[in-house]
Formats: sequence, C-alpha cells, structure tokens
Amino acid sequence: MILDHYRRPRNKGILDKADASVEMKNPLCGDEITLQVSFEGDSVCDLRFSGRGCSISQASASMMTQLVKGKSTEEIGAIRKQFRELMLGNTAAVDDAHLGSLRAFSGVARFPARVKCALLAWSALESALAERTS
Amino acid sequence: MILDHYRRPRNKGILDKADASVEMKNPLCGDEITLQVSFEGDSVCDLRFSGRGCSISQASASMMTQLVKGKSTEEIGAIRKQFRELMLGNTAAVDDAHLGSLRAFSGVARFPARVKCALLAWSALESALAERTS
Amino acid sequence: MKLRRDSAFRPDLRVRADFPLLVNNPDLHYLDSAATSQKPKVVLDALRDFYETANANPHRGAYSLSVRATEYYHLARVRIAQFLGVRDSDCLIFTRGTTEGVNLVAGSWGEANVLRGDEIVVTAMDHHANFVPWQILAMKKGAKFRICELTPDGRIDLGHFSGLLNDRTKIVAFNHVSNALGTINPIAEIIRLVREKTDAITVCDGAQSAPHFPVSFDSLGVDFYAFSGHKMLGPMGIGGLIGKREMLEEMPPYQTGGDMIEFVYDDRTTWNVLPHKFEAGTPNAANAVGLAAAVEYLDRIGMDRVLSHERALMSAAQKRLAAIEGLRIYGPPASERSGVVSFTMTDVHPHDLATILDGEGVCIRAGHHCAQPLMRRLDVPATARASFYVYNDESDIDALVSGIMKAREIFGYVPA
Amino acid sequence: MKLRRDSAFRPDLRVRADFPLLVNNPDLHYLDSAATSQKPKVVLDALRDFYETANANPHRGAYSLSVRATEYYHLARVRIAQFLGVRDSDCLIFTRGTTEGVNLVAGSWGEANVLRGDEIVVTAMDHHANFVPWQILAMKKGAKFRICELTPDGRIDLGHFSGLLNDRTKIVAFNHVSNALGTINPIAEIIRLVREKTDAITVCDGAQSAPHFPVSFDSLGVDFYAFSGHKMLGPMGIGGLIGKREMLEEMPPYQTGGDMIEFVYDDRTTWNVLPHKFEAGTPNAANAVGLAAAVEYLDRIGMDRVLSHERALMSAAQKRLAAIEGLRIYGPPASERSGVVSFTMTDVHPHDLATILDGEGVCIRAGHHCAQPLMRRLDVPATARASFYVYNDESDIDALVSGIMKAREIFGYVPA
Ligand SMILES: Cc1ncc(COP(=O)(O)O)c(C=O)c1O
Ligand SMILES: Cc1ncc(COP(=O)(O)O)c(C=O)c1O
Repeated sequence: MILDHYRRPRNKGILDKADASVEMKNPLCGDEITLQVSFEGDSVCDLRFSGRGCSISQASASMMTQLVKGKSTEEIGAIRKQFRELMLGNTAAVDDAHLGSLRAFSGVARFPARVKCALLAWSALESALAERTS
Repeated sequence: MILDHYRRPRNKGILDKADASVEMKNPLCGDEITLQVSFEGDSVCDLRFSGRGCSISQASASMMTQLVKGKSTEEIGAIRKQFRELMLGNTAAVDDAHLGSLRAFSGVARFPARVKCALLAWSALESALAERTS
Repeated sequence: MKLRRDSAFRPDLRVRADFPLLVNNPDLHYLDSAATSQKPKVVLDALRDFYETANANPHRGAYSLSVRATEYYHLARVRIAQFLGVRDSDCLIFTRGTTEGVNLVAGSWGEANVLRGDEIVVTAMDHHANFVPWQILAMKKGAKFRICELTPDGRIDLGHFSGLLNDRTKIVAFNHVSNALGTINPIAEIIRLVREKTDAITVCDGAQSAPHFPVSFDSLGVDFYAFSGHKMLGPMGIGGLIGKREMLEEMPPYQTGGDMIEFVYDDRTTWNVLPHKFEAGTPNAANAVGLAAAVEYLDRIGMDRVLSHERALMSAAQKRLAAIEGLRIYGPPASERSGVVSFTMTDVHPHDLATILDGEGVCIRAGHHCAQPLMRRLDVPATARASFYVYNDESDIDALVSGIMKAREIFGYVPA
Repeated sequence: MKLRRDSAFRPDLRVRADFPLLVNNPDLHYLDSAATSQKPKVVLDALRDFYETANANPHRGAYSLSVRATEYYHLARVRIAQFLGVRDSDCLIFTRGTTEGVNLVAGSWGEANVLRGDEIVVTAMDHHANFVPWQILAMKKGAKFRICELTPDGRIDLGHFSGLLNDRTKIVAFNHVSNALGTINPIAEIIRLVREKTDAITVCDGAQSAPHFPVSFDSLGVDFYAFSGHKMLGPMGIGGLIGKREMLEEMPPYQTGGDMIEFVYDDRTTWNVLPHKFEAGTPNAANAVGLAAAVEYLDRIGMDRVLSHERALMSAAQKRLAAIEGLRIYGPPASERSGVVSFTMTDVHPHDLATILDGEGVCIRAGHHCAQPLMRRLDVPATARASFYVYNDESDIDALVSGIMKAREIFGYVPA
C-alpha cells in the first residue's frame, strides 16, 4: 500500500491557484515537501504536493491529499490527531476507520526517526491551515 | 619522628636579616609556610620558617631546615631531588643516607594529597634559591 | 524545607548489602558521600545491560538497535525528571554534572543577558562550581560580583542578602544545601526576596539536595536547578540542568555540534528543539540509564526515609562529636543540617586526622571542600568533614569517634 | 597517511566473541561503528571494577580509597596518552567527546584570540562538531568563516585550501578522516601549507582516526587533536582533547569550578596546572578507566592489524557494492578511504534502504551524517553509510549486499 503510493503518488504536482503554500523539510533525513492548498469556505477544496524523500514521506503525503480533499478543517484536525496517535504507538488508533489507508503506517511507529517522515506532510498541512486563519 | 618535629619544630621563627624570603601555600589543604634564608657564599648559612599546617608540612619544614643548614646549593639540590624521588614512591631513595631524618616520610608517598604537604617547604626553598640567583 | 526535630528517628535503613564496593570492603566506613556516593548493584547492572543489549548512537539510526538506545535514553530522562518533580521532561538537559550545569547557564544565559553595570549575587557558602563561573562572568562583562555573607552559625544572612538585591541584579545563585556545612537554605524565602526586589534569574545548585531529600523543581520556584548523578548513587559523568521552558527556549545554545542543530548552512545554523538544543554531540546515554536506575532505587527506598535515616545518623553523630573536648563543629544546629558535619580539633590538623582515620578504615574528607571563600570566613585553612548516606549506620559513627580519640592520643591533646 | 593497495590483505581478526552485545545478537550485522562502536567485555569489566573497588572522588580525599581512584584516573590518562603518541600526558584533557574538545578550543583559545577581520578556515567535509562551533565563533567575533571546497571525489581541494590561507587566518580546522565519506586527509601536507602561509592554530578532529589506525599526536604536527572514546571501543561520555603544552598553558580555562582552581578569592581566582585547569568538576574517572581498557585492548590487537583488517573488508565491500547496478559510491577510491562507504541507490531512498536492511539484521546509517554542508555539495539529501570495525567480517558484507538486493526488489528497480 505504502509502496503503491510511493510509486504512483496521487495529487502530485502544482495548483494553478493556491490559497496557501507551505514548504517543509525534515532536518534528519532531508525529506522535503511543498504543499499547496485551495479552500472553499471552511473546507479544503483541492491540494497538491511536490518534493522528494523516502517512501514513507512521499506515500504519506499522497494518501493525505486523497483523504482530506473536501473535508472541513475540523474533520481534518480530528484525522491528524488520530494519525499522530497512531504514529506515537497508540495501537487503539489502528481501529479508527477515519484513518482509512493511513492505517498502513502503523508499523512505522516502531521507528521514531521515520515517524517524522510520515508526519511531514501533515505538519505542512497544519501550517497551511494556520496560514489561512491568520 | 614526624610527630616530634611537629610538636617541637626546629628553626621556627624569623631571621633578623634574611637574603631571601618566600611565602608558599598549598591550595589543597591551606598549609602555609614562610621561609627566610640567609646565605654565605654559595651556602645556606641560616634559615627559619613560620606558618601553619598539618604535621607533615610542619615537620618536613623543620627537618629540612636542620638538614640544609651550612650546605651548598648544589648539595641542597641533590637532597631535594632525592626527597622528591622518595615522595614519588621511588623506594630506592629510602636507602639514601643523605636524606637523614627525611626518610621518615617514606610512608607519605602513598598519599598523593599529602605529598604536596611534605614538599611545600622544599618548594619554598627552591624559590628562595632561585630568588637569590636571579 | 522544614525538618522535624523528632528524636525518635532511627537510622533504620539496612542496605549496605546492595553496594558491591562496601560488601567487598566490610571494614570500610565510607563517610565521604558528599564528595561522591557509592553505587548499588542495580546501577552497575543497568549500565552493563545498556551496553550489552541496547548500545548504539541515539537519535541517529534508522535501525532497531538505535531505536532501542534512543528509547532507553528518553525513558531515563522521563524517569529522572519525574524523580525531581519536573513535569515537562524536555526541560531536563543532561550534563556531566552540577559544574557543567552552572557553566551552561553562565555561558548561555549569562553571556547573552548580563551587561556592564549589572549585578550578580552569590553566597559566601557556595561551592566553587557555583561561585567561580559567576565571578568570571562578572569580570568579563563588567558586572558587579556580590557575595552574600553568612550568620555566625553558617546560614545565609537574609538581611544582608535582601540588601544586596536591587533592580540591577540579573542573576542570583545559591546552593540548596551547603556541601561544606550541611546548611539547608530557605529557598522559598530566598525566591520571595528575589522576586520582590529584582527581575533576576535564580540558579540553584542542587548537588547536595537532590541526593538527600525529596525535591520538586516545579514547586521550588527557581529558574534553574543543577545536580550531579554521581552524588546520588548514579554513575560518574552524568547529571542535569533543569530550567524553565520559557528560559531554555529563548537562550542561545551552549556547546554546538551534532544533534543540537536543525539545519546547518554555510553561513548560519538553526537549532533543534529542547532538550537537544543543549546537548551537543553523542549523549552519554548509558550513564543516563544508570542514573535512572539510581533514582529508581532511591524511590524504592523513598526519599522521606532517606531523609529520616540521615537525620537520625546526624543527630547521633552530633551528640557523640560534641562530647569530644577540643572538637568544634561548624554550621547550624544538627536539626537544621543535611547529613554533613564539618569540624576541627584543637592540636590535630584536619589532614592528619583524615590520615589517621584512614588507617582505621574511616573515610572522611579534609580540606577546603571547594569552598575557599567560606573557609576564609570561618578563618580556618581546612575542616574535617563526615557525610552520611543510605548505606551508613551507627557502626560508622562508632568508628569515626574512636578514630578521632586515637588521633587525639597520638597528637597528645592537652586540655587547655 | 599512505595506505597500501595490497589486495592480499585479509580480514583476519576474529574477535566478535569479545563483544557481549554481538554475542547476544548472533544474527546482528553491526555496520554503524562510525556512529558508535560496540564495547568488548574487558571494557565493561574495567568500568565495573572501578566502581566496585576504587570508587571515590579523585583529587579530593586523604584516604586510601580516594588515592586509588586518583591513581586509576591518572594511569588511565597516561595509558591513553601513550596510545595516541603523547609523551606529555598532562596535555591530554579528558572531555565528554570530540564535540566538547572542539568547543573547548573555540571557547577558550578562540574567545581569547580571534578578532574582527580574522579568518577561520574549515572544510566542506567537516562534521557539524568541527564546523558549527567555528561558524558561531566567527559570527560572534566578526571574523570571516571560510569553507574549503572538495574535489569531485570528496577530497580536500588543496589548491582551494591554499588559496584560503593568509596572514589573517587564525584557526584552521579539519577532520583527520571524514565520517561521511571515509576520506583520509593528508595532514602533513595541510600542516605544511598552514605553517607556510599563516600563524594559525590547527585543530584536528580525530573522531574517525583514533579508532582506526595508529596516531601519534607528537608527530602529527597539529596544535589540537580531539577524539571520542565511544567510537574506539570505550564507554560513552568520555573522550579527549590533546593540545600542545605551550598553547594549553597560555589559554584561559573553559568551564570553571572545583578541581581546576588554585586559589579562589572574593574578587579573583587563580588556576590549577595542566591538565586540571581544563577539567572543572568531578571527573568521569570511571569512564576514563574504561577507555584505558579499550586502548589496551586495541593495542593488544595492534593498530596496524586493525587497519589492515578494515582495509581488507573495505576492498571486499567496495567490489561487491560497485557491482550493484544503480548503486553510487561517494568519496575517493576504496584504497584511500578509511573503513567507511557512503552510497545511494537509484529508486531506493537511503532511509527506506536502512529500514529494509534493519529487517535483515543489518545496521547501517542513513541520513546526513552530521555533515549537511557536505550533503548539499553532493546534492543529495542523504546517503546510506556502512562502516566497519574490528568485529566485522565477510558475513556482514554478505548480509549487506543481499539486503540491498532485497530492497531493490521491493522497490522494483528498473534499469534505465
Ligand atoms: C568526524 C567526526 N567528528 C566529530 C564527531 C562527534 O563526536 P561526538 O559526538 O562523540 O562528540 C563525530 C561523530 O559523531 C565524527 O564522526
Ligand atoms: C554543593 C556542590 N555544588 C557543586 C558541586 C560540583 O559537582 P560536580 O563536581 O559533580 O560537578 C559539588 C560537589 O563537588 C557540591 O557539593
């Protein structure tokens, strides 16, 4: 599942017109991501990512873009929180259906150095949302 | 022997007319000694010490004053060197008759912290001799 | 810290068997724990276990062994923070010991914030570790270095202290417990005065408090607290500096290098988050794990019991020592001291006393106890010091007293 | 250092049985010794022995136990100095590791001597530990921070280096061996250029040389040499800085506190002699003793044999790795590298590779190796790195290669 998204990333590219654009880097491994988001009301209407990095960071970004498209900031916040729990090793989160394909990352929790890769796209999204409200 | 010199120090006091006067302190334990020396030609003609400290430093000063009085700087240098050897644990030095009563200090070598006490007076004498030649 | 005067305390701990060095030397009376403590077997086992099952460079690897090392190191931090009442464990920076902790604050906060004309206050009872770095900082910055004097019985003179504080005071440094006298300082009162009269930061040297009674950094009220692992049953070369988060975050780094950086460019560098920002280079993870085992051990005993055990020993020792003619004890009454007793004897120099006691298997310390400014004020070149910890019992006091009597005999004490 | 290209070298050491962690994990292929080494049993025993038979605060006691601690600590210094070719062992200062050693020189010599307009030279291959402290010092002092570029195959570009040197150059810092590329730098040539064109001091980061081949400080010609014990079979939290006596004597102290002072007055302090002047606070005597046991162990093997063993492994690894399609090795030819090989693979990110290898029991490092400026020049975000030491053998290379093939399969490498 992770490999599939790594090999054929969804929503990779750039938006013509973005409401927020965030660049983020993981100092540990040099993974980079640029995330562009456009909003409609309170919801994320479209988003794209670009960048380079390991399978975890790229697949996580790819799945995230699929999962959050069309969702409200509140819904996104809830998913992000759950995903973070999953990454911190909270096994209960594995059963949360809202996480969808993200559950494939549960094995990453064992590797703290890789957790940051998995969360990179989400940190970028958080910044993008914050950029918008401010 | 050490205790005897500690209780009844020889040559303790001050000289009326000294050619060299040196004050020295052991930072580790606060032992202090002031040594006054008068010379005659190349030899130490008289010397006195004052100060306070443990039995080792005071007895060492007392014995030193007895031993070096009337000796040439060269002779003194040789004794000092031997005494230092003794303090560094060189057991051969114990048999050196030139050290006289100083051999009583051989047990001190076991205690590096106390070695400095035993050598304090000798360091002061070294300074006094240096003061003179310079 | 209020200490009960309850004479019903008994030195009831019997843990000597946990300490290999003491077991190997059954006739040894180790009364120098204020210098460094002995180590229980559990600490030595924890060290060895780390090296045999988890040794790797923490933070740097993407393989399981390194993950394990990182986790051990992290959990050690959390455990020690808990022991010292620090909820936010990222505010505990591992250092080599108290000395490095104080130097870190002086080199980072002090370098960045102290200006010409500012004032730095220390006390006359402070250990060189919490005295010299401030003196040097003051000289470098053209700040005033002010020393709070003590009462005749070796307590901080709060009147004088209060008088030293003003709106130019930038740093106030003091030990929690004096290693030379055993005085336990009234931290709450000190903090109240500092807050009332200054905007200064407070730096507490906890080298002698963390090992001996319950300490909660979060309720202590100081801005920084430094401690040494080797004095609290832990290995050498590990200790900590605890700071308030807002302080640590605004401070520049101290040492720089690997692990403490975020991005290194040719022309600038950005810093990692707490606690890493202050931990440059490969951390001493093994010894952190060893120290965690030490606090675990102390917690299992209970710090209240550690305290009452030492107080019981102290009051017994005080009685026996005070009864020796020609023996003078320094510092406040035993009931207000930590497990340290500093004394001199007529006609027997402290160094001679220590040497004779050593012949009897009794280890005490003789010297200036890294507190030369205090010694000068007491007007003695040195004192003898006995200090107690969990593994001591009445037999150590017996040996101490009979050794002192022997020394007195050798040096032919003649009543004045 | 000239290294023979002799292909007859064989990895003939068989010492894995001496390393408890490796014995406990028979299927583990530890290829991250450049980050930290595993520890032989003799080192763990020496640590434990210190705590069980000699533990006391060195320098401070007048009793036998403390004398023993002081002696152990002193002998450790002498032993390690001998190992590194330092005749004057007082010029070996114990530090936490390389990072602290470099920070010490920057904080003491640098603070005291670098002025606005001066220049500091480092190389683009330096570890953050020997890069950031100089960058920060330069920024603080208004000095110019100059970075020597590398040749395409990862060596110091001596032409560029020479061009950077002039009479304003105050400090030249460089690693002996690059931890990221394995490059062994031509120290004699570097020193010659520095002496010819500047009065600068030279600071050599020996973190990756001390563990891997014979080093003699006295004949190296550098002014300072820093190293880490944990990378050379010793415990964590101990290492050293060696300096020329005349330098160390004129330098102000770095950290201040107990043990490093001579007299402390209210208004000034005088310093102890070397090496104590630079060792503030209770020393990490136990770990110094552990490191002495490590160098003893290395000497018993013989550093020449350590070198030839690693070279043999390296040449075997080089051959096997170079044969893998899509795998790119960085740095100079294997015959001119220390036991480190850094590489990337088409289509497999280094982190993914490390994770897959971990599943096969192979520990390699993936990342920037604390050398971000170098990574930027190589134009990669990260590399994978395998590094060898005495306990490695051909089976580790087999496991590395087959793990790489597996990763390639998983990530579906398609020849371009
Ligand atoms: C070349 C080099 N320099 C410096 C260091 C830093 O050493 P330490 O982390 O032990 O201080 C390392 C290792 O991390 C290194 O490989
Ligand atoms: C009160 C006090 N402060 C500071 C120190 C210094 O601690 P360390 O030598 O572990 O850095 C000590 C002990 O030596 C101490 O007793």
